[in-house]
Amino acid sequence: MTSTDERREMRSTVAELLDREAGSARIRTAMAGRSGFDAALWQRITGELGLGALLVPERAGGLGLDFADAAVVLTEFGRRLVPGPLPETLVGTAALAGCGTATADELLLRIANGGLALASAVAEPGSDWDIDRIGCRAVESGGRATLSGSKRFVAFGATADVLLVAARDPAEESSGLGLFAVTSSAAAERRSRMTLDATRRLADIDFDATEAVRLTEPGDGTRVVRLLVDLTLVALAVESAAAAAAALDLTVEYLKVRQQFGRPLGSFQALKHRCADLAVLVHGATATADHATEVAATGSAELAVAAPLAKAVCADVLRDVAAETIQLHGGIGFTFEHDAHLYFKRGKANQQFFGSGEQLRRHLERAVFQ
Amino acid sequence: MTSTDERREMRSTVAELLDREAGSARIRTAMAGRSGFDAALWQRITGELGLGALLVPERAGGLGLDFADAAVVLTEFGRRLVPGPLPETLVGTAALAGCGTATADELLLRIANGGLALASAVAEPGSDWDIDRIGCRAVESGGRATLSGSKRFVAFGATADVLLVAARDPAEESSGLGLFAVTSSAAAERRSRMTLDATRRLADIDFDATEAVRLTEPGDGTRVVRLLVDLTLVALAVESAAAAAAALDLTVEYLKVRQQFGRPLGSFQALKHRCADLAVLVHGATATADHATEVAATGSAELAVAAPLAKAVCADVLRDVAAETIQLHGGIGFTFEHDAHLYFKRGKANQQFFGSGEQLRRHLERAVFQ
Amino acid sequence: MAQQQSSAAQSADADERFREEIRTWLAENLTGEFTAVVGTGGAGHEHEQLELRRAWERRLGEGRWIGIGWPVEAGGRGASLAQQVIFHEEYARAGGPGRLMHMSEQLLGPTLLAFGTADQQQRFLPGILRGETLWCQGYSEPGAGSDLAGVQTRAHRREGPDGAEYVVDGQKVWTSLAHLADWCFVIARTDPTQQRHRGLSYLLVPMDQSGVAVRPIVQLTGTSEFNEVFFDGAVTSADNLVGAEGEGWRVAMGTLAFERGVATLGQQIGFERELAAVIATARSTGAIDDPLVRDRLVRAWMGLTVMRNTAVRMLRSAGDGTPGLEASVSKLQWANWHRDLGELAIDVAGPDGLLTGDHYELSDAQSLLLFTRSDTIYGGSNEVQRNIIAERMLGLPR
Amino acid sequence: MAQQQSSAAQSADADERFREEIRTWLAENLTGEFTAVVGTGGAGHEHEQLELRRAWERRLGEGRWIGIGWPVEAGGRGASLAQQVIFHEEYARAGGPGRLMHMSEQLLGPTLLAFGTADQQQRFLPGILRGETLWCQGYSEPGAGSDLAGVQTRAHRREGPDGAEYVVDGQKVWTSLAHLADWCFVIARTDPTQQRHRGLSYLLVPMDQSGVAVRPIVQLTGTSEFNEVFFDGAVTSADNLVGAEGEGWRVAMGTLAFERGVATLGQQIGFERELAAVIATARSTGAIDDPLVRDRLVRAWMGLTVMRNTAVRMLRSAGDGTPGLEASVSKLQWANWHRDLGELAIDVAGPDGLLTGDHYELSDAQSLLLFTRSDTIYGGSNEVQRNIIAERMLGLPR
Repeated sequence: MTSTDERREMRSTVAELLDREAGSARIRTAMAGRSGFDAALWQRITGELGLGALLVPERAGGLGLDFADAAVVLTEFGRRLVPGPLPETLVGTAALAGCGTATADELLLRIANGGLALASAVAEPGSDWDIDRIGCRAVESGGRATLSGSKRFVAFGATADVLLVAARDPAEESSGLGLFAVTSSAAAERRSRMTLDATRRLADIDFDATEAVRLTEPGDGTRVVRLLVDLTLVALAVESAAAAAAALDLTVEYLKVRQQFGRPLGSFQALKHRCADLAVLVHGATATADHATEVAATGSAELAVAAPLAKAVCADVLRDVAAETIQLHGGIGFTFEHDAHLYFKRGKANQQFFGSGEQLRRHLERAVFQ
Repeated sequence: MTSTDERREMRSTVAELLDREAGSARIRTAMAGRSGFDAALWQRITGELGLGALLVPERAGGLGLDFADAAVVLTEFGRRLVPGPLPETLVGTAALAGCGTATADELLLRIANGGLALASAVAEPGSDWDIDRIGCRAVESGGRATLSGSKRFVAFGATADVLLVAARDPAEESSGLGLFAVTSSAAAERRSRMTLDATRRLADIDFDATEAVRLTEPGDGTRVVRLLVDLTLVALAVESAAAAAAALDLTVEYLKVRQQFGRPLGSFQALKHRCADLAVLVHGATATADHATEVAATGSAELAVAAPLAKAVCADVLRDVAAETIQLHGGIGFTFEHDAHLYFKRGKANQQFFGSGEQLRRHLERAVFQ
Repeated sequence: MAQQQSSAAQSADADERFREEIRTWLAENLTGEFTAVVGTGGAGHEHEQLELRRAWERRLGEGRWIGIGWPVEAGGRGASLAQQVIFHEEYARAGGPGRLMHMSEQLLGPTLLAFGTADQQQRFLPGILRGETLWCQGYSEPGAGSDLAGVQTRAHRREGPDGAEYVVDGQKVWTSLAHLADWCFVIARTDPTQQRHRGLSYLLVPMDQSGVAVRPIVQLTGTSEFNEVFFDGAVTSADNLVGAEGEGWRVAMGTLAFERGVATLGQQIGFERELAAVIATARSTGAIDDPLVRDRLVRAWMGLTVMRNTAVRMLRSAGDGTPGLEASVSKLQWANWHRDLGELAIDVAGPDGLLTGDHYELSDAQSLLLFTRSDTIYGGSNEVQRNIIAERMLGLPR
Repeated sequence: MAQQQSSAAQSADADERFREEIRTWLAENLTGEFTAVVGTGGAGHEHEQLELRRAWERRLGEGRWIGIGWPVEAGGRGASLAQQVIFHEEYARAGGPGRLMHMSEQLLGPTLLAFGTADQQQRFLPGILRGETLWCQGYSEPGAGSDLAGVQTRAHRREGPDGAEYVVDGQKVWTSLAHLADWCFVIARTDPTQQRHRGLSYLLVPMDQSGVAVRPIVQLTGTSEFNEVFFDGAVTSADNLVGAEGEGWRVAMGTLAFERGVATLGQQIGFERELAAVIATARSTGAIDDPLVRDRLVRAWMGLTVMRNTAVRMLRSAGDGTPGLEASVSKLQWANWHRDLGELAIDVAGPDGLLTGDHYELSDAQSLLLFTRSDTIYGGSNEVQRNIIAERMLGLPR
C-alpha cells in the first residue's frame, strides 16, 4: 500500500517516460513489427524502472506493492495504447504471489531479478475463456509435469518468457484446475496471430507433452486460475477506462481547435452535448475501474463480481467513446494516420477479450437474482 | 379501392369534424367519463358520416371500401388520440367481411344500418394475446351456441354493442378456433377497467354459458381470428405512427415559439438534432404503417409478417417520440394539462397491447431465420 | 500499516454499534401510530400521510437522527460518511417513510453551516434538528429551465419599518412541498445590471405572508407534489441574506454539491429497493424467464453499481476538485438511470401492469414510470447539465 | 378497376420476362474470365480486381444493362422502377461485382438527362452506356464537412486559347475511385461574393491534366479507396458547365435525389445479402443460440424492412414533395443501420472474428465494421443531415 503522493510520483515518472518513448509513431512501428511491441522500451520499463517487479512480494525480492499501484501504471500504458506484455506480467505476478508455493516463489524471484515477460494461457478453441470447459491437461510422473492441449488468444504469447497455463491438474479432485509454468525453452508450438487491434498481438499455442512446472497446491488451483482471470478483467477495465478518457481528451481538444463556418466545432451545441454524455460515461467507467482495483488490492471476495462488472462496463465505454471519436473527427478520424481507429479497435477487442459483455452479464445474474 | 383524391377528401372531412368536435378539452371530458368516450361524437361519426360502415361490403349495404381507406380515418383519429370504439369497429367489420357466412353478413347488415360498436375479445388471463393458448370455449346444442370463459383487455368492451369473441369451437378440429358474436343483451359479466392510457378504456369480461352466434365456418375459424388479430396490429401501427407524427409536430411548434436566453429553443442545435432523429423515426414508422395497410388492403399472405412488424416498430416510435415530447417541453410537458403525457401513455399502452415488442419479435424469428 | 488496520478495525466496531443503535431505535419507534407511514412518501408519493409524516420527522428529531453528519457543536452527531450511509441503509431496510425534511436537512442546513452567520445558524438549525421547520427550495424558474444563470426573480434591498429588508418579485417552479413549507430558500437577482451567474443572492423567505402565493401543479400522474410559487412583493429581513449580496451563485453551488454528495448515496439505497421491487415483479409475472428482460435487469443493476462507484469516488475527491461540476455528472447518471428503471418496471409488469384503480390510482410501477419523467427536467434538466459539463468541465467554447 | 388489374397483370408478365432476360444474360456472361470478379468490389473492397471489373462494365454496356431506367431515346431501356429493382435483385443474386460505374450511371447520367444540354448528353452519355467513361464525384471538402453550403473550391471563367473556359482551384475529399476516373463532376463557387448555397456551379472537369492531382487516403482499414483531389489551375471548357452559372446547388440536389432514389433500393439488396452473411456466421459460431443475439438480428432485419418501406414511399411521392430533404432521412437511416450491422457482424463472430490475416488482411465482417464508420461521415455526415432535416424539413430556426 502506497501513499497518494508516492502514487502520484510513480504516475508522473511513467507518464514522462511514455510521453518520450511511446509516441504514436513509435507505437505504430512496434505494432507492425514481428513481436508487436517495442523491445527497447520493454527493457527500459523492466530494467530501469523495475515495473515488472511491482507486485513481486518483498519476500521474493520485489517491491511488494499492491494492485492499486499496478493500476497507476496500467492507466498510463492504457491511455496511450502502448503495446507490450506489461499487463500480463503484472497480472501474472499477482497470481503467482497468490500461489504460496516454492515453485511460484522461485519464479517471482526470477521476475524480480530478470524482468521476465509473462503471458496468461487460459482460452481454448471452442470454449473461449470459460474455465469450466478447459480441456488442456497436465500429466505428472516422477515429479515432472507435462502439458497437452491447445490455447488461444494468448496476449504476447509468442514472445513471452514464461507462459502461465491453466490446465486440468491430475493432482486435483476430478475436473480441478492447476496453474502451470511453461518456459520459452520448452517445446510448445507458438503461432503469432495478427488481430484487428494490432496493439495487442495474440498467439495460438499447442502443447504436446510439453515440459511444465506446477505452481499451485492441489486443491487450490481453481482459486488461483479464477484469480488470474479476475485480475485480467480488472486490468482490462483499467486500461479501457484510461483509453476512453484519452480518446475523449483527443476529441475535445480537436473540437476546440477545428473551425467550421468560422466557429470552433466545439461551440456547436449538438456536439457539446454528445461530449458531455461521453464524459458521464468516462466518469462512470473510471470510478468502476477504480472500485475493482481497490477490491483486487484488498483481496476481497467481492472480486468475483466487481471484476467482470468493471470489464463489461469499461470495454463498452471505450467502444462507445472511440466510435464517437471517429465520428466527431469527421474525415480525418477515418484515416489510418489518426489514432482514433486504434482506440476503436482496442475497444472492440476488449469487448471480446476474456469474455463478451453478454457472457459476463450472464455470469453476473447469480449476483443479481440471488 | 378509392382514388387518391377521394381519400384526400375523406381525410379532410374527418379532420375538420375532429378539429371541431374532438379538441383536447372534449377528449379529457370523454376519457374521464363513465364510458371513456364521447357518445355524441360516436353518433355523428357513425350516423352522419357512416364511418362505422366503411368496410361493410356492398353486398351488405355498406360502402365496400378497403383497409387503406379505413387507415385514412384511423390516422386522423390516431393523431388526436380520440377515444372510442372506431378502430375496433373497423377491424371487426373487416374480419366479419372475411367470414363469408350468413351470420356474419347479417351482422354486417346491422352495422351498415345501425352504427353498431364492435369490440374484439381475444386476450385471456394468463395467456394475453397468444391465440394458441385461448381457453374460452363454445358449446353448441340444438343449433344454439353458448360461450364460457374469461377475456381481458377488451377495448371499449363494457359498452360495445357486439363482442367478437375468439373461442375454442366444438365444430372445429381439435383446438381449432372460431369467432363468435355476443350481443350486449346477452348475460356476460363486463367490468370496465381504467388504465394508464385513459384514452382507451378496457374491460374484463366473463362468459358463463353466455348465448352467442357462431360467425365462422368450421375449419376457417383460426384463419379469421388471426385476421382479426393482424388487422388490429395494423390499426395499432397506423394510429401509433399518426400519433407520433402529431407529437413531433407539437414539439417542433413549441420549440419554434418558446424563447430561452432570448432565442427560440428550436435554434439550439442539440434540440434540433434530437428533433431530426425523431423525424427519421416518424418517417420510418409512417412508411411501415403504410406498407402494412397496403398488405392488409390486398389481402396478401404477407400480412402475417407485415402486421406484427409494423405494430412493434410504430408503438416503439410513438413511445420514443412522446418521451422526447415531454422532455423537450420541459416543466410544462410534465403537467396533466399538456397533451404530451397522453401521447406517452398511449405509446406505453400500444407497446403492450396485442403483444409486446419482445413477443412480436420472437414471433418474427420464423421469417428472419427461415 | 499495522496501525492503520487497527484504527480501521476500531472504526468498523464503532460502525457496527452505530448500526445496532439506529436499528433498535427504528424497531422501537417506527411502530404504533407510525406503522401507517411505513413505505409512504418519496418521489411521486409526496402527498401521502402528510400529517403523520410531519409527526414522524419530529420523532426523528427527538431521537437526534436529523443532521447526524453535522458537527456535534452544531447539534449533530458528527457521524462519519460510513455511518451516514449506514443510517440510510437501515432506514430504508425498515421501510422508513420518504423524508419531508429532505430539503431542510440536506440542502439548507449544510448551506447555513458553510455560509450562514452564527445568528442564522442559531435561528434556523434547531428547528430543523427538531424536525419542525420545513423548508422548500426556490431555484428553478419557468423561463430559465433550471440553470441558475437564467434566474429572473428579483430582490431589492430597502429600509423597512423594522430595519433593512429585501423585497422579492418573481416566480419559481418545481417547488416541492411549498404548500407545507414554513420557509423557502430563494435565489434572486439583486443586481439587475449583472448577467448570468453574477448579481444573484441567496435569501431565506418566510412563506406565511401575503406576498407569497403557492399554486400546486397537477402533474401527469394526476397528483400534485410540485408547485409554482409566486413572489409578489414578498418581504424578508436583510438578516436573512446568506453570504454576501451578489454571492448567491457560490452559495447555491455549495448547496447543490451537498445535495448530490451524501444524499446521492442515500438516494441510491432507495433505488436499490425500487430495483428489488422490479425484480420481484418480474419473478411474479414470469417476465424474468425472458432472457431479454434478464439482461435489462442485470444492466440496471450494473448501472446502479456504476452510480455508486461514481458517487463514492466523487465524495472522496470532494475538496480537491470541482464538486459542483461532478454533481452534473451524477445528476445525468441517476436521472437517466431512474427514468430507464421506470420503463423497465412497467415492461416487466406486462399488460396487467397498465391497469389502474377505478379512479386512476397508480401502482408503484406506474408511478415510477411517470414520475421519473420529471427527474430529467427538474433540479437542472439533462440539457442544462450537459451544457455545464461541456462548457465548464470539458472547456468547450460557448 | 377490372382494367387496372388487367394492366397490372400485363406488367407482371413483362416483369417476369425481364427477370428471365437478365438472369439468362448473367448466367451466360458472368462466367469464364469474369468468374474472378464474382463477389468482389463494393464499399470497403473497391480496390479489388480493378482491371477485370472495368472490362466487366464494358460487357454490361454491350448487353445494354447500363442506364436501363433511362429513356429509350437517350440510349436506355426505359425500364420501370419494378424492373430496375429486379435488375438489382438478380445482379445481387448472381454475385455481380461492385459497380465501378455507380457514380457515372446513378449520378452523372441522370443529372445530364435532367439538366444537361443536348450537346452534353451526346458527348457524355454514350461513354457511360458503353461502360467506358468513369466519373468521380467532387462534392465534399475537408473544411466544410459534406454540406455543399460550405464549398470553398473556386472556379472562374476566362477566355482561353480555344474559347471560354473555367479554371478550378481547391480541394475535394472522399472522392471514391478518383485515381481511375476519366472525369470528375465538381461543385465549385463561381461567385465568391455569394454565401452558402448561392453562387455555386456544376462543372465537368477532365482528370487527365496537370492541374489535377489525386492523393489516395490510407483509411483505418489499412486500404485505400477514397482520395483527396487537388485542383490547382485545372481547366475545363465552358461547354462543360451543367445548368446555368450559379445554379450548381439546384443541379447537385437533383443528383443527390437520384442517388438516393432507385440506388437506395439497389443498395438495400446489398444490405440484405450482408445481413444474410451475418446470420450465417451467427449460425456457424453458435451465437444464434443466444437470445440477445437473436433479438439483435431480428431488429436488424426489421430495420432493413423499415428502410425499404421508407424508400418505396419516398419514390412514390417523388415529385410531389421535397425529395432532397427526404433523402436526408434515408441517408441517416441507412448509414446508422449499416454501421450497427458492422458491430453485429463482429459481435456474432466472437473472438475468432478479431483475428486478421498475417498482413492485416481483413475478413468481410472486419471490413464491414471498419468501413461502415465512413457511412456516417461521407456524402453528408449525420450531423449535416440532421441540420438539413431540422432546418429545412421541420423549419426550426437557424
